[in-house]
Amino acid sequence: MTTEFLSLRDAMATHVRDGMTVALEGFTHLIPFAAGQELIRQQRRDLTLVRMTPDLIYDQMVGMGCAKSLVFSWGGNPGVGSLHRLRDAIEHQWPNALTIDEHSHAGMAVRYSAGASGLPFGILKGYTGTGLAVENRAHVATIACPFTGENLTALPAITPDVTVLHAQQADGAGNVLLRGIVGASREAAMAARCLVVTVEEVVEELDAPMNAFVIPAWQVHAIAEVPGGAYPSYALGFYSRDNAFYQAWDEIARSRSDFLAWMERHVLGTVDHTEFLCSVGAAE
Amino acid sequence: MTTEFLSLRDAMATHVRDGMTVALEGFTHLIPFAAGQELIRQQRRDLTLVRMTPDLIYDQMVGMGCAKSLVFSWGGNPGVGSLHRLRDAIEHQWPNALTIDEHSHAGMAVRYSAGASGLPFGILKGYTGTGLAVENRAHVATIACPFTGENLTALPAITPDVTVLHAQQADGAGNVLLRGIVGASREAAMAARCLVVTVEEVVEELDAPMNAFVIPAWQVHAIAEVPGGAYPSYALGFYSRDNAFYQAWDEIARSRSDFLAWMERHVLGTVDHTEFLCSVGAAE
Amino acid sequence: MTAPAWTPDEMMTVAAARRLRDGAVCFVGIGLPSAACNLARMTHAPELVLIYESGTVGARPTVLPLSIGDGELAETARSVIPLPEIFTQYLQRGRVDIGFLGAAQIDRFGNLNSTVIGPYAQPTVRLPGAGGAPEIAAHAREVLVVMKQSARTFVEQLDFCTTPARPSALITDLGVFEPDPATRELCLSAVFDGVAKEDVVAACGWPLRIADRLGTIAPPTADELEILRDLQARTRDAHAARVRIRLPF
Amino acid sequence: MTAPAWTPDEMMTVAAARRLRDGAVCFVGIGLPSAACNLARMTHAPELVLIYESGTVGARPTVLPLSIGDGELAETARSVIPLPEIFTQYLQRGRVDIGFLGAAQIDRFGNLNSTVIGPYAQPTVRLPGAGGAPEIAAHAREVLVVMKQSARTFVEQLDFCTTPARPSALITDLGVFEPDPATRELCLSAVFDGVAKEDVVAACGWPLRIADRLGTIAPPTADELEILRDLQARTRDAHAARVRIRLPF
Repeated sequence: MTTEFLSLRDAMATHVRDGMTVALEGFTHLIPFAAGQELIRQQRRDLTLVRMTPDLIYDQMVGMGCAKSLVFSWGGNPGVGSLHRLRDAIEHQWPNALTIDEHSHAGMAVRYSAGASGLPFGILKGYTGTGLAVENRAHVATIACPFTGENLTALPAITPDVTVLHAQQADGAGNVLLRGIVGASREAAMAARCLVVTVEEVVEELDAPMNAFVIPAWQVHAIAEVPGGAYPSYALGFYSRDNAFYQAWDEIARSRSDFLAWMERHVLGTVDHTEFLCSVGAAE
Repeated sequence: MTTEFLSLRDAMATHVRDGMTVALEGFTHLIPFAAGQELIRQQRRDLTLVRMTPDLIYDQMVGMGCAKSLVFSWGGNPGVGSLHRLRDAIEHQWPNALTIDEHSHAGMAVRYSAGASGLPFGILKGYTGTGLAVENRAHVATIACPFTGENLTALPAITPDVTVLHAQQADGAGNVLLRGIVGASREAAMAARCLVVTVEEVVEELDAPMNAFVIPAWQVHAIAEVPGGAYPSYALGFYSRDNAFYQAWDEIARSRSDFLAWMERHVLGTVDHTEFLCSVGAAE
Repeated sequence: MTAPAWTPDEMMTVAAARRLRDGAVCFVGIGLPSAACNLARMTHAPELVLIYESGTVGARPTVLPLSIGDGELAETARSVIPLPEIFTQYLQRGRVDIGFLGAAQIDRFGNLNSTVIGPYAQPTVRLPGAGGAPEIAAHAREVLVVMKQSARTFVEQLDFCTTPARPSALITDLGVFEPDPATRELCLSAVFDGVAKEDVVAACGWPLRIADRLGTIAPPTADELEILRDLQARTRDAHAARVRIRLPF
Repeated sequence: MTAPAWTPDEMMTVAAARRLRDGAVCFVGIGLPSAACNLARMTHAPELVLIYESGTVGARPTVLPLSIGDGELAETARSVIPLPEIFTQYLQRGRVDIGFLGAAQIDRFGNLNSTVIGPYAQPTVRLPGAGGAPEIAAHAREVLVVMKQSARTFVEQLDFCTTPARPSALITDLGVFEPDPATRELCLSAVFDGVAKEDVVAACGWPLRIADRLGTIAPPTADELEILRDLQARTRDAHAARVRIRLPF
């Protein structure tokens, strides 16, 4: 497989289709916002969205009607409060009903790791006595250790149709470097049938120490160079998390009308991520 | 827990006792030879030795009668041929009978990972149709996926009483840096009840990039500074693998008498690793 | 009587920080737990090891992170590892001494709800959910809970049990609860300086039992207050600044 | 007839190398597989991706490693990752195109023994064992086997089945075997230039079937031979040198 270098628009249009299971991963750091907003522009529908922390990007995608289902483990605005659009979808089915497949962080990590390992399920100690085990019987089972008899929890693997990551660098061959907090990004990448990566920059040679987190080119279906592509989350070494924006989002997303107006103006009303960044005053 | 900085002799005498399950890990790279040879000098007995690749160090320990049992997945002299002492123990019970618990590399990796994760077992696709599954029933079981019904193989966790690693650096607080090929060293370290590390050097500040393999001090029971401690394997950035010595070992270990004479002269006849290195002509 | 020179939130943070012994390995949630852990690290427990679930081990932030994975955490950490290893090799393996949790509801045994108010399928309020909490409670050697007290959130019956927990202490904005050794029910063991036990009882939704020897928690020292307020001020400043990205084209 | 200007080992290595298409992801064993893969990389397949089980992904060694984890592999690799990930995230996940194996015994279907000669509990010869072979055979999309041929090692019945395998080709020092599409039995499909099929039959412990249209493998080209011999010479020199460690005290 040869990695294709595409525009963000083409990368999303080529690889993400209505009805797919899609994971835009990145734990707080390197969240692929530009890719998610491009999916909103392309009006994708009926997606099963997978992320440990839906964060603002899935709040936007859910609020704009891209998702029919959500697989997640913590759905808040970190350090701020609720994700109002996610709440509205679950509490009032607006703009549409949303099925949820809910886990703990440890559970999501196990599910991604199982998918990345080519196993149908993974195991952990946990879930005993939790409401999750009661409410999510389709995705939580008990399994006994064949050696000790101890009961453990089994969870089914996640294997997204497409995983989208944002990373600091790619080289011309398509090798990708992630640096800093990686969350479960590597597992989400290896679990996926198709991997698309947006990067801050394409360089001659990766600035990668020997044991760095490098995804080899032959695992990467497409790369799009999108500077600022993780904003308002961050890309270590490039820009910081816009914590002020995360705080401001609470007001923006609180009402349906304010949310729609903001999305119209800054996402649907811009042609690409550079215009988006200028439009929200995040570019200089 | 505070990391103790000890001489190699004291580190081994304090933490490794007869009858224990001990893993001296390091896959080709960073094999803790000095520690193993110190255990020979201290005449440890009845150890259950765990290593993916027994390599020359367990050939020496088995040949000197330290082990009652061996857990492993590939017992040759890489690129050269047999481990003659290991063969002699299995084929002729010399110097004593040796129980074996044998796996594939993938199986050992799963067993260490399970131990490192606090799980009683781990799973993989494999072993089906292999003689290992037939001959090692105590440590190989079949388990069905509760979601798909697919049969997988379950293997029990390994949790050594003591894992010994060799690493490039420790800092004064006891944090340890491994660089280069790490094999299953980190999993063996996290699986162990007690972790002892020999290092090439103790430094003020680790030369560690952000996502380096660092074992935090509070996981490390004891550190001994032993320059050349991985010889005749290697420590990337310090010295290369002595492939000529690995080739020479084939002749040294072929007969019991030559082996014993060599061990008498170079290991039992030296007080520490520095003397050993001088004695085999590996120091300058 | 003059108003105290500190807020209940500050007292709660200080009381929580004091329970952290130096050298302990702490699994830190965002918000008040993070403030308490860093206050402890900056006062009596300089060698406190902070693990954030994002993958930062041994973080020493100078400002409090807003999210669990701010760059500040990565840049000051001893190492930054994949999140799955945090949950398997550190937490589940039993390498964490203290887990620090909050929640939207708590019951008299310390079980926690951070998932929904109302029925799960049709919630009146959808809360963020579990995050790391269930496994932190299951695997840390000791669990501390910090929660502002109210009869609405300290309940007879949880709407949903996100996290079965048996905390060694519950620190509220009024005092400290500890489990009865026999029944494991949380009982009021100490009140903050200036708080009447009747106020604590009134702000608890279950019939609160009170320890025979009710203690009083000393007010924040000048040092504690100054360090906490400096930390909070630095944090506010850091998070107020908008980010500007220099685009290459 | 003059003696050929190459050895059977060289011919075997060249024939194996030719089967590796550029860009394929190869899980490489030590010894002849490693020589063949690197020869391919240095000739017709510059973008061949070599994965060694030690954790080196995309290694481009200039000399052949003696062990599976020589420093040369780490220093020339695209990345160096923990060994468990090699076996889970790469091999078991199905990311490997070609697995390359050798063994001490092979049967007519390609099953391999690298564990014992004689009974497992009381072997006459204890061999190194499985290493990565069983899972390479199970998970790589295609398996190649290279083994010197002899009636003693190409057997009716394995002493021990280390690795159930169905190779797409078996390359020996005499020719190439490929599976019958219906029965999966390995049949002689081609001989090396100058080898008589009777010699191949004589050096096989099972009644060898021969393909209807028996091919002939072209001898090594001057290029192939020169590059292989240079590689082997560099390798011999590199491994002959003893290591001296400069002690700090």
